Amino acid sequence: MRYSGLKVIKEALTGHKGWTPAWRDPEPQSHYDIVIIGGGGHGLATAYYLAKEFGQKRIAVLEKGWIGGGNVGRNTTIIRSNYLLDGNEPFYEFSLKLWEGLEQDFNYNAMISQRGILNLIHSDAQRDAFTRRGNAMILNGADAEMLTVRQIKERYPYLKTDDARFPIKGGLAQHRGGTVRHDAVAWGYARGADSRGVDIIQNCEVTGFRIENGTCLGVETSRGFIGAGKIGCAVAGSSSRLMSKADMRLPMESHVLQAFVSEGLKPVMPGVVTFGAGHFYCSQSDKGGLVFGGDLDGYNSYAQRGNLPTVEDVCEGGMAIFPAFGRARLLRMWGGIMDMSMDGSPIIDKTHIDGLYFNGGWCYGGFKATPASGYCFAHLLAKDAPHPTATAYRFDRFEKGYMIDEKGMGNQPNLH
Amino acid sequence: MTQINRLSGGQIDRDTTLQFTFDGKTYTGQQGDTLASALLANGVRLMGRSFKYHRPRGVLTAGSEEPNALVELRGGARKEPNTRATTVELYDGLLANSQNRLGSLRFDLLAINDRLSNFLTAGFYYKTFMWPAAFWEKLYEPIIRKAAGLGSLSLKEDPDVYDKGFLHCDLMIIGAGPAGLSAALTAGRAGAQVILADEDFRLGGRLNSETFAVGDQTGADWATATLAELSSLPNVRIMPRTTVIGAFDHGIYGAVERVSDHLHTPKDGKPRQILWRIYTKRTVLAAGAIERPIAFENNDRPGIMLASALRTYANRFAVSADKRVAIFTNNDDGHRTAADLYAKGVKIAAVVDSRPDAPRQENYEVLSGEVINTKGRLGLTFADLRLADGSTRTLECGALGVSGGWNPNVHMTCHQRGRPTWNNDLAAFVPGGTLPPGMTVAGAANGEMSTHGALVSGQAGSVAALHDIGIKAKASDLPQAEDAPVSITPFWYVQGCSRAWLDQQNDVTVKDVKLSHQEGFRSVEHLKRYTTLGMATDQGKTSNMGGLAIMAELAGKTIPEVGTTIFRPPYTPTAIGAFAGRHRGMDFHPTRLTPSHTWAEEQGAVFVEVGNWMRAQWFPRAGETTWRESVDREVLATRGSVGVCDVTTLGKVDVQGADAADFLNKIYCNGFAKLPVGKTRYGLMLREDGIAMDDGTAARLAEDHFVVTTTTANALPVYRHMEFVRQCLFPDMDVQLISTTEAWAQYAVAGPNSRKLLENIVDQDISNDAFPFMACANITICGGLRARLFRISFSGELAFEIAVPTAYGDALIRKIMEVGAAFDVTPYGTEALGVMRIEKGHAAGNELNGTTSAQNLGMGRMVSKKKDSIGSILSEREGLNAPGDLRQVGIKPVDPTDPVPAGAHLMTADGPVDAAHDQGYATSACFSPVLGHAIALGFLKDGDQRIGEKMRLVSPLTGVDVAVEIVSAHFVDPEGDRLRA
Amino acid sequence: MIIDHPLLGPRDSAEFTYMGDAKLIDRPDWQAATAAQDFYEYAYLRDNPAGWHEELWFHEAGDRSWLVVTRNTLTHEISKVELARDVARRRGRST
Amino acid sequence: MHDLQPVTALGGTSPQVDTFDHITISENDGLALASVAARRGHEKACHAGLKKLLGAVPGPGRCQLHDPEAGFWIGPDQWIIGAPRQTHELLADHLKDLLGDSASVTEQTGAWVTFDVIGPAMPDLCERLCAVPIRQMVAGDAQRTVIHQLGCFVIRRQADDHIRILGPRASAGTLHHALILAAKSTA
Repeated sequence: MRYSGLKVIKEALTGHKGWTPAWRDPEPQSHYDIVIIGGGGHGLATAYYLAKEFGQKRIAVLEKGWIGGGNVGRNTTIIRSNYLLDGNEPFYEFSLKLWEGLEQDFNYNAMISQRGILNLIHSDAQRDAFTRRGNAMILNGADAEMLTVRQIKERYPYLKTDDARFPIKGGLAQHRGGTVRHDAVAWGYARGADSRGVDIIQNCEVTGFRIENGTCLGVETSRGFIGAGKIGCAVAGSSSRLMSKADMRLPMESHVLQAFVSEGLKPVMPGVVTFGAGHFYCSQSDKGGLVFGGDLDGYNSYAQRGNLPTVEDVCEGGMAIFPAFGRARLLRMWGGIMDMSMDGSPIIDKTHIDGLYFNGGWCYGGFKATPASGYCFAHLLAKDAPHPTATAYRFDRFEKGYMIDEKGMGNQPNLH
Repeated sequence: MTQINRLSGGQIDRDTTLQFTFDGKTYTGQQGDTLASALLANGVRLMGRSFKYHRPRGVLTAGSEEPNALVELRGGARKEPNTRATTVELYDGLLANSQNRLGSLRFDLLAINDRLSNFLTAGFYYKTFMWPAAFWEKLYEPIIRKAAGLGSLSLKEDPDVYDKGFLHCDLMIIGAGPAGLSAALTAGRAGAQVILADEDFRLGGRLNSETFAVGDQTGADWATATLAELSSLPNVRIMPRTTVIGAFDHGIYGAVERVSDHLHTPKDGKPRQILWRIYTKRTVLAAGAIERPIAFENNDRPGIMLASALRTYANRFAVSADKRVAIFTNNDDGHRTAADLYAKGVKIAAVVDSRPDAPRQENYEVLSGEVINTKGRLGLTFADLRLADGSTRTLECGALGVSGGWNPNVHMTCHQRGRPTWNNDLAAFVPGGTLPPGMTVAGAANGEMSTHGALVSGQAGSVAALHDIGIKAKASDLPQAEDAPVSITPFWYVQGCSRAWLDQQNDVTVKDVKLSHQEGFRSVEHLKRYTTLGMATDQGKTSNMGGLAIMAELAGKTIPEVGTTIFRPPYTPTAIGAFAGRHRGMDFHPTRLTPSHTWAEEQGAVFVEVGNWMRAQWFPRAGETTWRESVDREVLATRGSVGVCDVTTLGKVDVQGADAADFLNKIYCNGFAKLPVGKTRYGLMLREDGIAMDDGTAARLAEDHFVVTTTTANALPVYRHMEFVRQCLFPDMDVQLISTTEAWAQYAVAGPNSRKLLENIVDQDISNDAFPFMACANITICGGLRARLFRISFSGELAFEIAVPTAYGDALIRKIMEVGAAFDVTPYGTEALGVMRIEKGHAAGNELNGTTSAQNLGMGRMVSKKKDSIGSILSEREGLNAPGDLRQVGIKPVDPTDPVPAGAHLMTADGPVDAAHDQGYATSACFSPVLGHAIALGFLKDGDQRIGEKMRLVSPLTGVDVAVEIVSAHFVDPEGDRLRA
Repeated sequence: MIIDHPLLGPRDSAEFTYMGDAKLIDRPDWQAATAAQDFYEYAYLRDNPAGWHEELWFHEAGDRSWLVVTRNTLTHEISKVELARDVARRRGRST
Repeated sequence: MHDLQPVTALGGTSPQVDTFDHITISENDGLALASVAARRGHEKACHAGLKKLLGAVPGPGRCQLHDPEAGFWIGPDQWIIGAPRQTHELLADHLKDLLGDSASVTEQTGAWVTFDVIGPAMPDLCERLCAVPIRQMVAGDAQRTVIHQLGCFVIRRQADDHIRILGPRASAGTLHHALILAAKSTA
C-alpha cells in the first residue's frame, strides 16, 4: 500500500477501513539466504537495502522483542555528519545524504527535519579544533559554517553567551543536520523491507550460532533453528552478549546513556545545540518536548536506566547555556545500552567465522548512522566487500594500530 | 465574585480569603484551596485545551496526575507553563492563564482541528506531508510545531534559585496517607531515623478526602493528631510539598521539595525548590492509588471528572464542581461520591452503574446502564444514558463523576525495571516482580484499598523494613477504620463508542487504539509510540489502563498478556532548574584562581578560562588598542630582556619513595633512573595504547624525591593514571604520590635578563655553572623563605621557574616586579606564552590531542625499548609506524602578510583540494613578532622529509587559501643556545 | 549507586571515577614472545558481560584508592568491593 | 628573615569572617599542613612516630583532635597533619625529622583553604552542601566529600555545632561563595 495525503483523505472519508498492517507477522522459515539478527534501526535498514538495492531475496530479520525497541526507539533523534576523521566523515556524510531522500525512498514520513545543528565554542583551542573539523567536513563534500556569536544570538536570543562561566565565543554549524522522528525510522524501514518480501520475525531470540568447520550455518532461536547462507549481527548494545555465543570477545563495552524529554512546549528551539564546555545537547521535538542529553553515566551497564548524578550533570549543562529553561519540567528520563567501542568508531566487518558478519560499536552515534550503516552492511553482506565509505571500520584496526579516535580518548570506551 | 459552588465544611481556612486572577479575570478563594478547587468554587469548569484537537478541558483529577487543567502560572520571567491547577496551592495575588489556544480559551481558533479529527487519526502524519521533500521544513512542520506543544516559556532567565541537599535515613516513607502515617508512627516510635515525604501541602492523603472515621475521630483529624505526634519526635523529619521523583540504585532517592512555590515570590536568599538526594536504608512506598476513568463518547468535556476527585473537592475543599452532579461507575467506590455530595446538599442527578447488581439507594436514583454520550460545548450540560433494559435517557447535569476502579500507584516500583502483576480482584496491576531493593509497598499502592488495610499494611511494612536493618519496632493497636472490600466488575469502555477519550491530554481515543491494532502496532510499546497514548504529562497515569484493556480485547489476550509500558522517573514532571541547583551562570563550575590573580587584576589583565582556572591572557597597557599589540609587546620584551608569567596551573605531583625513579621509568616512555639529583628532565607519558597522554618535567630533588609536572588540562587524569600504575600494576613499589598543584605558587621568569633579575631574589648562587640548564633545587629567597627553583624553559629563552608556598605567591610576584623594574620586567599572559612556545616548536594541547603518537611528535626515538613503560609495546604497532604518517612541522606563509590559521588543512601546491588529497593540518598558529609574520605548527604526512616544500594551506570554512612553506618547527633559536646561556 | 568502600564504608559512586574491567590489572609481560598480541588483547578486548563484572573504580573525591568492585551490569547490584592493591597483590603483581 | 607578606586563601591580609544569626563562617588562616605517607616496609615506624606526635594514629575516616598537632586520615597509610602556623611554619621539615625514612612528607600548607563553620544551623547548612551524613557523625569524624564539585574534607570538631572544612585553595572563593549561599538559604 502506498501512503499519501490523498490516501489519508480517502480513508478518512471511508471510515479508515482500508488500512492494513504496516508489516506482516510471518512464521520463520527453516532457511534464508541472509538472516539479520536485530530488529532495530540498523538491522531493519540492512534488510531493506539488501532487498531494495542489492537484489537479495529470502531475507529475515530476527528480533528478540518488538522491532524498534532498542536504541532507535530511545535516542535523542539527531542526524548530522560533522565528523573529523577520514575514516568517519565520508560515511556519515553518505548517511546524511541517504536521510535526505529517505522518506520518498521508503514512502514513510519520518519527519526528517534539517533544522541544523550548532556546536558551541568556548575557547580558542576549541575554535582551532572545530575549524579543523569544519574544513574536514567541507573537504569531504559536507556543509559547515563557522558562526559568530551575533549570528548565534539571532537564532537563539535567549542563549546565555556572556556573563557565563564559559562564555560562548562562536559555533560550528551544520545546517543540513537536524532531527528525525526516531520510531518512524524503524517503522519505515520495516514496512519497506516487509513489502519487498523480508520476513520480520518478532519475539524470536537468537540463543546460539551453529558453527561447523569455521562456517556459520545458522542460528538457534527461541523459535527453533533457522539456517542461513549469511548471518549479519546488528544488535548494538547486546553485541558482546551475542558474539560471545560465537566465542568472540569484542573491542567493546556496553554503557548506559541517559536521555531526557521535557513536557510539551510551544516552539523555542529551532535546531540542535550542543554545549562545548559541559555535557548537554538539546533539540525540540515536533510535539514540543525539549529532547536533551549529555554524557554516559560512565559504568558498564545493560540496565537501560541510569542514576541521578548524570541527570544533574546534564541539567547543569542545560542551565548553563539556557537558563530560560529552568522552569520547563523534565517529563521522562530513560537509558539506552550503548555499544561503546575502543576508539569511539564502529565496526562493519566480516568475522573470522565464514558466513558471520558483524555491525556494531556505534557508541552513541548509531541513530544518525542508521541509513548508511544499513546500506554499507548490506553491501558487505551482498558483495563480501566493504562499501567504499566504510573501509576503515575493520576489526583488525586495533591490533594494527589504525584507530579512528575522534575524541582522542584512547582505549577507554566510556570516555568516547 | 462570589464562590457560587462553595459547600460547607472542608479543610480550608474560611477566614483567609485570597484573590487570584485566571485569564485576566479576578476571583477569590480561600487559604487551603488549590487553583483548581478555587476555580471550581467560582463556577469555572473550562480551564484548558487538549493537545491535538484543542478540545475544551476542565479538571479530571484532584492531584498531580492531572492531564487536563494545565495552566501557565505566574507571569514574566517566573512564568511556568503546564502547571497543574490541581496541585497549585492558592496564594494571594496568584496569576494564571490558560494555554495551548489561539485566541481566547472559549473561542480557540485551533479547535478547527477537532472538526478535522477524522483526518488527523493516530499516525496520520507518517503517511503524508512527504511531497515535495523540501516542503516539510518550510511548510508542514512549522504549522505542526506551532499547533503542537502545550504552554510556552517566557524565554527569560529563571530568576529563582534552586538548592541541592543530601539526607540520610533508616527508613523513608513515601506518601503520608493512612498507610504512610501508620508506617511513620511505627518507625518513629521505634527510634529509627525516619523521613516522611508527601507531595501535598496538607498531609493525610485520602484521609482528607473521605468522611470515614478512624477510631473515634474523622480521618482528617486522626491524620492531624498523628502528624502532631510525629512532629514531636526528633528522629522523624516530615517533608510536606516534597515529591519523591525517582528510586535510583542502592536506596538513593531523588526528591523535590517545593520550598517557595506556594508564595508569591521566594524570600530573599531562599530557593524556589530543593532537590534532595536521599540515602535510605529502607523505604516504604505508600503512594496510594489513582482512580481511572471509563471511556465513552465525548467523555472529555469540562465537568466530567473522576468520582474520587469530585469527592476530594467536596470533602477537603468544600467545593462542588456543579450544583447538579451525576455519577458513572463500575464499582462501589463511585457510590461514595454520590453519598458524600448528597450529604453536602448537592443534587445527585443519578448514579449510573454499569453492573446489573448495582447497590440501590433511597436518596437518589441509581440506574443500571451506561453513559453513551454527553453534550455541552464548553462544559457538560447533558449525559445520554443507555439503561440495562435497552432504553435511553438524557440526564441534565453539570458535573459527571466517573469511576472505573482504582490503580495502585505502582510508578516508583517500576523505576528499576520491575514489572507489576495483575490482580483480578482489583482488576488492576499491583506491585510485582523485582521491586527496587529495600522498598516495601504498603496501603493502596500495594492493593490494600481500605483504610483499615492501609493502616495495617503500613505498620507491617514498617516493622518488616526496620527488622531488615536490625531495628526492632513494635506493632501497636491500630484504630478502628473502614474496611470495605473492593467490589468491581471491570468495565473499560462503552461498546460502540469511537471518539471516547483514553488519553485526554494527547487526544487518544478508542478509535485510535483500534486503528493502531488494525495497522499492526500491537505490541504495547508500539501502541504507545504510534498513538502517543500515555506520553502526556501524566505519563499514562490516567490513560494507560483503558488503552491496554482495549488492545487486550482486540488481540484476544488478557491485559497482563498485553503487558505494560515502563514507568520511568520522574514521578511527576520536575523543573529542569531543580536538577541544576546552584550550578548555573558563573557558578556552573568552580573557579580556580592563580596566586597572582589579585595582582593581575590590579594590572588590568584580561583573563581567560583554562579548564576551571582563570589565567591572565594578556596585560594591556594604555594606548594599546588590540590584543595583538599587547601580546607582541610581551613577547618582544621577554625575548629582549625578561618577562614573568604565572605557571601555577601546571599540575604538580610529589613522587617520593625508594622506588620513585623506577616508578617514573614506568610512567614515562623515556628513562629517568639515571637522572641525577638536582636535575630536571622532559618526560613524555604514553597511554597504554601508545598514544601520547601528556608531557612535562620531572625534577629530582633527592634520591627518593621527584616533582612531576603535568599540563594544566591533564593534571587530574594524569594523577589518576599514576595512582593506577602504582596501586594496580606495581602494588609493591615503595612510592607515594600526592598532588601539590595548589601548594606552590610558581612563576616562569624568562628572557636574557632572567638570571640577573632572580639574583636579586634568590639567596643562592644561580650562575650558569652553579645552576645550569635543567638544574633544580630547594632554595630560599629574600633572606629565608623556602622556595624551589627549576631551570627549565617553555619559551626557549634563558628561563627559570620559581615556586614558593602559595600564600607567598602574591608577595613574590610583587617582589619580582619590584626588583625587575631595573630590567623593565614585563608580565606576560597565556597568549604570549603560546606565541613563544610555537616559535620554539614545543607541542602543547593542540598537538597532544589524544591521537598523536611519540612518532608524530618527532619523539619516536624517545620511547625506550630497554625498559618496560606504559605504552611502549603498543606504540610499535604498524599503524603508528606506517609510511605517510604525520610528523610535526612548522608552517610559514610564502607571502609574509598571509595568515596561516590553525585548523586549516595542508594540500600539495598544485594537486586537487579535497579530502582524498589531504596532507595534514595546522594545529597551532600565531603571529610571531620576532619573525614578523604568521607561523604555525602542524602535522604533515612524512613531514620530516618535506622541509622546504611549498604547499597550500586551505581553510574553506573561513575562506583562507594561502601558499605556505614547510619549515622546521623550531622557528626561534633552533640550536637552543639561548636556553643554555 | 553506593559503593561500600572497604575502608570508608558506603559512599556515593559519584565520588568515584570509573575505568573498566578489572582485568586491566593483569598487564602482560612486556618481554614475552607474544607481547604484541598480549598487549592488544589486554588493551582492547573485553568480556563485557551482562551480569557480574569485576571493575575498577577510583575514589577520586575520597581516599584516592583504586577499588575492584564486583557489580552486576544487569541490576547494578554490588556484591563485593576490595582495594585494587590487594587484588593486584593476590594476582601476583607484587614483584 | 624575609620580608614577604603572606595573604590568606581568600586574598586578604587577615582571615574573613561572615556572621549570620544562625551560623558563623570563618576563614582559618592559621594552619600549617603537611601530608605524611608511610614508606613501604616502614609502616610500623611511621605509625609509631605519628602516635608519638598525636597520641594515636587516626584510622580511616577519622581525625585525631590533638594539640598542637592534629592529624586526619586521607588514604591508606596517608595522613594530613596540621598545627598552628605561627609556631609550626616549617611543619613538613619537623615531620621529616621526626619520621625520617619511615615516611614521605610533603608540605601542604599552601594547598588548602580552611573554614570553620559554627552555629546551631551547622547540620542544616551541611546538608545543603555535601553528602556526608552530618547528623550521624561524631567528634573526630573526617570525611572527604564533594562541595560544589570541589574535593573537600569535612571534619567534625569537638563542639557539637562546629565543622571544619578544608577545600582546594585556588577555589577558596568558590567554596566561600557556596558556604555563604547555603547560609542564606538556611537562614
